[in-house]
Amino acid sequence: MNTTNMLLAAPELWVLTMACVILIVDLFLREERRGIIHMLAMITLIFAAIITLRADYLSEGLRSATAFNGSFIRDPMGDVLKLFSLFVLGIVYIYSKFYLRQFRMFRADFYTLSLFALLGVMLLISANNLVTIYLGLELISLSSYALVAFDRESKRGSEAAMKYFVLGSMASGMLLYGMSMIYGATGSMDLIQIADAISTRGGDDLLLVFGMVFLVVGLAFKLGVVPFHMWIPDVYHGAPVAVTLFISSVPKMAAFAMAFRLLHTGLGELHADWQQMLSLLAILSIVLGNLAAIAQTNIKRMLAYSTISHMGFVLMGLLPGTASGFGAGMYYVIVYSVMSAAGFGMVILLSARGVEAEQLDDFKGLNQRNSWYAAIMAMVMFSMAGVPVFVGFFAKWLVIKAALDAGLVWLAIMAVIFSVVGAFYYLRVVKLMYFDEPVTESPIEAPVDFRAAISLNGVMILGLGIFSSSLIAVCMSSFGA
Amino acid sequence: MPITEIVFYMFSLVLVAAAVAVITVRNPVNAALFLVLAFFSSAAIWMLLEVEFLAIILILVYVGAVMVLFLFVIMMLDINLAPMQEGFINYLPVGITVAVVMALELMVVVWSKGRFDETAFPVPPPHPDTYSNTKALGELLFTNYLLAFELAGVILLVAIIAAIALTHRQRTGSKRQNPSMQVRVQRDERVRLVKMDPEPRQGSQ
Amino acid sequence: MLTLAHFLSLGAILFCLSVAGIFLNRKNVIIILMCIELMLLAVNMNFVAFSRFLGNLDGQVFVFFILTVAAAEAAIGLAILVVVFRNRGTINVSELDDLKG
Amino acid sequence: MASNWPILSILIWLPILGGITVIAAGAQRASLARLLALVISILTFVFSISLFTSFDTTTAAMQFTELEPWVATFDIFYRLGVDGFSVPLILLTTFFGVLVVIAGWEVIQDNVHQYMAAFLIMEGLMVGVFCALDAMLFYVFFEAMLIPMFLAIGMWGGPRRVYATIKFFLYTFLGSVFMLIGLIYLYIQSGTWSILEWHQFPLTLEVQKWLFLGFLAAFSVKIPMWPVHTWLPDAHVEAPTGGSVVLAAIMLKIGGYGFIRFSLPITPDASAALDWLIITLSLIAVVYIGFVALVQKDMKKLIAYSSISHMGFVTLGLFLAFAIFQNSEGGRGAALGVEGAMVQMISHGFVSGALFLCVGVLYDRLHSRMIADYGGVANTMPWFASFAVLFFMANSGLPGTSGFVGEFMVILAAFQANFWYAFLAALTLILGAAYSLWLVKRVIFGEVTNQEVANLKDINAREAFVLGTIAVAVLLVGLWPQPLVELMHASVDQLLQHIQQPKFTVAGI
Amino acid sequence: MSLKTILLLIPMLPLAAAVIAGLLRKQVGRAGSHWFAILGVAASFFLSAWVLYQQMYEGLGIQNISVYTWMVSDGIRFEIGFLIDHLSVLMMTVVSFVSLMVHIYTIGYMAHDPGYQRFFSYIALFTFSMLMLVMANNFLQLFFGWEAVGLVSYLLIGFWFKRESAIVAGLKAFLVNRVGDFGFLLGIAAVLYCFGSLDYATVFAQSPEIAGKTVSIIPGMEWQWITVICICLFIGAMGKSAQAPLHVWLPDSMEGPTPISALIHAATMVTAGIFMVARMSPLFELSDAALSFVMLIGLVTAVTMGLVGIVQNDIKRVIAYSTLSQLGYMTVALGVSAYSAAIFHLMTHAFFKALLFLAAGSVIIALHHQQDMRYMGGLRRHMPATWITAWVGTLALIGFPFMSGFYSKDAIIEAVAESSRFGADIAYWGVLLGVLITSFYSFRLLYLTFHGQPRYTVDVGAGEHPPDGIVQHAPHESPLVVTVPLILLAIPSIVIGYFTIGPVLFGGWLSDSITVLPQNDVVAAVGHHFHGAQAMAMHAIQTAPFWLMIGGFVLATVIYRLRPAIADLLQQKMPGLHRLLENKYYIDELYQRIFVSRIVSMGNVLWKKADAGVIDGWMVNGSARLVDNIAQKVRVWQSGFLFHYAFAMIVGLIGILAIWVMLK
Repeated sequence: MNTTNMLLAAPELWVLTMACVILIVDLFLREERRGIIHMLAMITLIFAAIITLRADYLSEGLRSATAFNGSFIRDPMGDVLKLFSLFVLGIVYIYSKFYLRQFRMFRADFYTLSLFALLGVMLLISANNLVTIYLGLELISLSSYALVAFDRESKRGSEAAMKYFVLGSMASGMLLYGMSMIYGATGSMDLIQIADAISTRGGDDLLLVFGMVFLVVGLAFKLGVVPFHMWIPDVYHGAPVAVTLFISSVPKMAAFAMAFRLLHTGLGELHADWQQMLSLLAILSIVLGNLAAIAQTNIKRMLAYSTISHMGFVLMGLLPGTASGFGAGMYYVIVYSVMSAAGFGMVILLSARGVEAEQLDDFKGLNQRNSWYAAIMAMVMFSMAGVPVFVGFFAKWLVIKAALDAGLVWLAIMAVIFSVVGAFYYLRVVKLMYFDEPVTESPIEAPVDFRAAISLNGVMILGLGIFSSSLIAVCMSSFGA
Repeated sequence: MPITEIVFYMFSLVLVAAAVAVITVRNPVNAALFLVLAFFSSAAIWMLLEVEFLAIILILVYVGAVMVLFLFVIMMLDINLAPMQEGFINYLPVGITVAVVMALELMVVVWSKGRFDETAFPVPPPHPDTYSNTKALGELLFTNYLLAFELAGVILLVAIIAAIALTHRQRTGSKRQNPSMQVRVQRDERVRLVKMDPEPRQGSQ
Repeated sequence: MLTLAHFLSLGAILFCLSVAGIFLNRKNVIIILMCIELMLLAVNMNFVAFSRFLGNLDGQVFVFFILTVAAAEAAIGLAILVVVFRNRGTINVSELDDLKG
Repeated sequence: MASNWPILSILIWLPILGGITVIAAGAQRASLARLLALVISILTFVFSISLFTSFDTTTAAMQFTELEPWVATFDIFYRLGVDGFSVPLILLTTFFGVLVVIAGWEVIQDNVHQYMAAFLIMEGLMVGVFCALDAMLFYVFFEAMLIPMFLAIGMWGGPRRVYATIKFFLYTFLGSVFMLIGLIYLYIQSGTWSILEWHQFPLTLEVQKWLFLGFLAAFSVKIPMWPVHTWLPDAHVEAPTGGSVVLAAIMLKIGGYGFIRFSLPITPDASAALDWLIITLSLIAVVYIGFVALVQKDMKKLIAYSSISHMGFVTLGLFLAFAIFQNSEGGRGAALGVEGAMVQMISHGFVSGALFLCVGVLYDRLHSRMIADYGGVANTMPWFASFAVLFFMANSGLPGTSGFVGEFMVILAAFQANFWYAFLAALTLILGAAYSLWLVKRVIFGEVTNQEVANLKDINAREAFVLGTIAVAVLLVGLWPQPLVELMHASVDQLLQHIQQPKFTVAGI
Repeated sequence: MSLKTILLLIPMLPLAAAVIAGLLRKQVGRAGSHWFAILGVAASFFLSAWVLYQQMYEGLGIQNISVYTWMVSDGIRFEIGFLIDHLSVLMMTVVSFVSLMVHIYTIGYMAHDPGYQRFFSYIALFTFSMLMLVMANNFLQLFFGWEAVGLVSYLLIGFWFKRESAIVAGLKAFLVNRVGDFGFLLGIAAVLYCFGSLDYATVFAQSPEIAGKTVSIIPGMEWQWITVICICLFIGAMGKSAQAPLHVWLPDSMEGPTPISALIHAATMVTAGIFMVARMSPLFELSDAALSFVMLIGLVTAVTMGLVGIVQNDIKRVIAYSTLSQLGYMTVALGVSAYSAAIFHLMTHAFFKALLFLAAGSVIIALHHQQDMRYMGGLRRHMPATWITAWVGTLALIGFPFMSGFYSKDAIIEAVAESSRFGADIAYWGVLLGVLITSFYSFRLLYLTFHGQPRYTVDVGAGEHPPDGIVQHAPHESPLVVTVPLILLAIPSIVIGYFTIGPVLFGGWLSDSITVLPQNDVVAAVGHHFHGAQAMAMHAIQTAPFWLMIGGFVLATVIYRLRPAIADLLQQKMPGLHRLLENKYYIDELYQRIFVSRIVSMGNVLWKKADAGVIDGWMVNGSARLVDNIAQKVRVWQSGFLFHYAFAMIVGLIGILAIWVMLK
């Protein structure tokens, strides 16, 4: 290990440092000066992004570089995902500040915990051995459990946290069980050595498949894929919107990276097996997520079920096991994070003092109250439904293409049919906003940074669709496609 | 039967029995104590595997810290025991079935031919006396697993932050003294003059 | 002779018991937390056994981290438990069903 | 006008960007929004005329082509071009673009800016559909179009608008996603999204059949064919007048255009193998829907059903070719069928658009679409009655109006294929007249039935202008279709040449 | 002016007049509209006459002129153009002349109607359409004109659009015509199929080639192409010329104003079918089967419709049934290949039937729109000019020697007698019977209307719309604009036959446009006995038709003039027959039962059951309901209980393990 190696992890180290700094600074701040914490957090993100962008290893002509004895890897995929994590978290902070202030929860804990979660996300994205993966995952999970219960007075928040905690621990137990099997079969924790070991032993080993099943279950839980999805609706619903906003967006990118590392880098030889597994999980998610979402009246729950179906689509991207497939999955997960941030951002926007706008009916007549916000929400909904020109469409077609690349025509067909079913509940939101009369005439107010962020977020959904080329190219080239 | 096997089977039996007890007893305090028993038994089994450091850690960390925390919380929350486990019997068959099915599946893998027997994994020879499990582990920990070690530290930090953030609360009812305020106190803050209408004398009319 | 399979079986049985404990328990969340500890113990058993039989210390290092994390997890889990109890006055699992549908 | 302008891009983006500008005008400045919308739509129309005048009718090659990379990673290009099939439809689109703005001038009072913007954006997207030569670009326009229409129906529609508009959206969406799978499959096979290259791309019959069914799912819903037509009456009934007009006049044509651009040339052998299916469904549409139209009680519904019946002629005309090739030497009549289908599309655009405008005129005054609420309108609205009778006559295929030309051509072509095709198709002569004129009888003629009808005001200058313009177009096409038909000769000939070549033998598969 | 310009002007002038009168109705006013219309039609009449003159005396041969190319598709040129030969020029002249008369007459007849301009616009438009029809040089334009006259007919029948019966009649006329057009269009399509062109010249030139070519439309039955084409085309003619069973619209069309009945539903439009078949003689000649079919249809129409005429009370309806019957005669003539006889009868019929209608109209004006003959009688004293012209028309109609109708009808009867076509012998007896019937109902009409005692009373205070049998003012003779056309039409009704039978019928004048195979040429056979018009009339006294005509006269005189009681007696003696005739053989009711109500109920079934029920109800909304039901069920799985969630995870795990570990 040398300093150059250390520098590869500079963004993570920076975030860790700043998280601690914020922790300490908060001790000396009075209640009304908390804004400084927000500023510090934003600065953290901005500099982390800048540091990430430096990416010296690329200028040295390397496709990737490892540090800490191979337990940490920097590669373009990781960098892109980290950048988007930072970006989305930035948006999340802007939305959250407004929310937390309104609900009198504006405490530094939120920032420290979420920064630690971000650290976990970044490490998980870069994790290259089983131990780092597990620890990164736990860092995210533990921070998230605490964040879900962040509103200490909320009955629902604590219930959600409890469920999340128990199920999450169970899932990590399963993941660990799988890891132990993989370890037993290959004698190594390092993903690359695992891959080597498998290729020498041959990939048809029952033990490997056995271990892999547990790994996939752990992954599936993290992504929120049927039948390991049950935490998602309750947690999304129970947590404060700011937290839902966070856990629905940023950690998904890490989960995707983890899936890629585990399944491709580590278990690439077992592609045929995990392809079948993932296709089953994908279709279950798409079907069940879309169906259950229809019956919802609570927008947070609805978006939760929609997340489940989106994660099914992300899995579709992984199926072919090719560069373009992973690129598609990565694109999908990034796009999903951006859309999800915008969607929950709108929920925050509509929350009047002390009352969360979590019923679908709260969106009634939004167009008459403020047509720009209605337009943003409509774009989010159409994008999630996969209607072209919005970015969600491109994400969908890329993963459908991936499924077809893998020869899974039936899966593609089922997926599109259920995306039409899903379009129904997205349309219902549009219907409420545009076709119904508003229940309240109260104006929608938000600070300027919030307005700017949500506008940017909305415009991105359209802009990334119309000018989809660059992001797609970035995602594809991350995997060398 | 060599002594190691007797030890193994004995502690295994205790371990499994304790585990069964953990999930079946009514009283959480008892459950916690059974869990402690389970940890002790497994520590013993680990010793059998010459994993001394971890065996000790298991006792120290788990029994010494975690289980005490559990007991502390159980006591603190003062949970009533009256209607415990009433649904337990109804769901037992399903639960047992599922658990057995799962165990069977695992066993099939574990006992599948030539998989984990001595041919595939020959019993390793005992370590020489000079071997220090702790030292070997330490070397590994601070070289290869430095990042993980640091991460583990962060995780513990997060646990602290989280625990405080969730449970620490300012007591609104508590009374405190502020000496500087006491010194700077003004007359108006101490004495309040109240103007009142004279009370009409009773029975004057 | 004690083979790896014996230890793995022990791990497997513990694992199954802990899992069964989680969904059989209808009343007390705290038991569930204990089941989780049990589950981690099962996993640790696996790692330790593998580590020993492979002659490879990585597994033991992993166990070390798992123990650390398990401690952190227990802390957070219990903190959440306390919050739940404060808000609802109960930690009865079957009463934790405000969120559903 | 400079010939090197990217005229197709202008036609697409001018209305779309214009629409966004109109939105920017805001809810308060309704008259500004109207004016802006009018100017933009007229400008677009003017540009489209220059497209018409400088179009070279002698070649079947794509003209005014544009090519820019879009998503280079996946070979998606911003690839535009027009041929004899697109130009008439583009003209129709821009023509109605203007009329819809005028028609909504006073009628729409709420959210004027959004209304105008929705229609402008829709116009741009529809032009885009007709120009796109890249399948992904096509699909994007094809789908994106649904959004403004969804909003238009839902926001300014009738009482059951929500049901109607969601039904419309989901129906169409469901159809098109199957096509999407087909398109992606084609891309994976061929490595390009260029529709023209796909035309030449060899495919086995088996694959062609599946692709054909995928295309069919999208286009049959759009056009719509029996039995996937039931969204149309609902959507039409509930849509605001402008929505019905655009839906009937242009959106349905996209289905027909899709058959021409995709199904026939990309999967010619499957088309030949499955032409019986299309022909059967078309004939069912013509006859069955004719009967259904007859008993409608709601004017818009009646016109909607009549649209379905008329669109049956389009699909019939397009898919007759294969039977004709078998039946008559030299394939005489095949071109007649295809051109007839095209003419039918254009004509139906005019006629049904005009009819919906007519119903709109009545609806604006009486707020009812039910036939029973009217009677003797001719007494109080003589000018309106004249227009309405003209358009209904055109709807029933009276020679001299555009409605006749397409039907005539298709029936002639159908006879070349099979006597019974022609026989069933010609039944529309009777059914079309029956439902059109029965409606006229009940609504326009007779004594004034109630006080509300007695108080009706005849059409004003704005309405007269709109209806008059279409009337001129209807008569013009009816009396001299040559300029219209001439546009497409080269393209039709090429298409027919093309679909006679089996694709799978090219590859030796 | 070139010939083409002149020919163009012939239809265009009425069209221009129609447009002016229609669109600028406010600007030109009432007088303006009739002046424009009359001048336009007059000009086209004179131009037609000029062309006729050119053809008769200046040797202007057949002109086949293309005006413009309507469309080129698939290499087939669809042209708009004129074929000017003796047939078309004859039709043009007759049409424009009768139309001119009707225009003038209308000034009087419609004097007080609020839709005055509209009316002129329509009839000018009609003149245009009819001229386009007869001048056509191709099937497309023929169909154009064909439908256009149908349209105007529809508009004019429903001219008084407030009257329910009028608009229903218009609708009925249009739809029944559409049934015919349905066949006609198929015929045209068949022509295109067989000949690859729609030009008369091309088609007729190739027509012999397809003789013998067959088609099997219904599997197992081979039909001659030519027969299929001819029957399809003739179905069109049946609609337009109101041949049984598509005749039902014509009597109802009498709801229109009387000038229309004269012009469209007697003189011109209804004869379009006859004209068309004559025009298509090169095709029809090739198919004996088709011609037999034509003849039988004509025969049935001629006889049965005449019988209905006997019992009608509405004066216009009597004439309408008479028209049907006479059209039947023409059709019979076509059926025996006596095309020129049919055209000849068409021409004479145009004059005298227009005359009769206009006379009836004159009576109707006099009686304030009373059309029921039961409330007429003795009008000859009040309106002598009408009375006399009506007599002229009647005599022409019944075929009294020297009158125009005599020549044409006698020629037809003779031709049928000569024919050896299948069914011609029955036809002969039929047409003879027809003479008796014609004579009977014609005199019945005359007697009931003009003779005997008035059956109405004059009551000055009766008000605007008095009940039947009461009029507000005493009837008086109509103004000059009405009587002058009557007189102008009476003249040709008397003389035209006498002067033209020689050249038109036997002089081969129409041979440039009509093709008759030598073995079918019955007219030529009749011509062998023809020794001049006078001789023919003289000879008539020795023939059966004359005596049958006299018989009809006598019967009518006895029953309606001398012994009115007999009529009632007959009615009581034969109630069944009377009811049958009075209800027009119940054909309307039959159609109502079979088609109209069936179609409506079928529409309802398809709509409510199939469309709304199966497709929408089950498939569309059904799948939506299904999805919703499943969604509600799926939602329940999310029970909120932690142990369920955990259980689901375990089951998932076990499931995946089972699939991938156990099954491998």
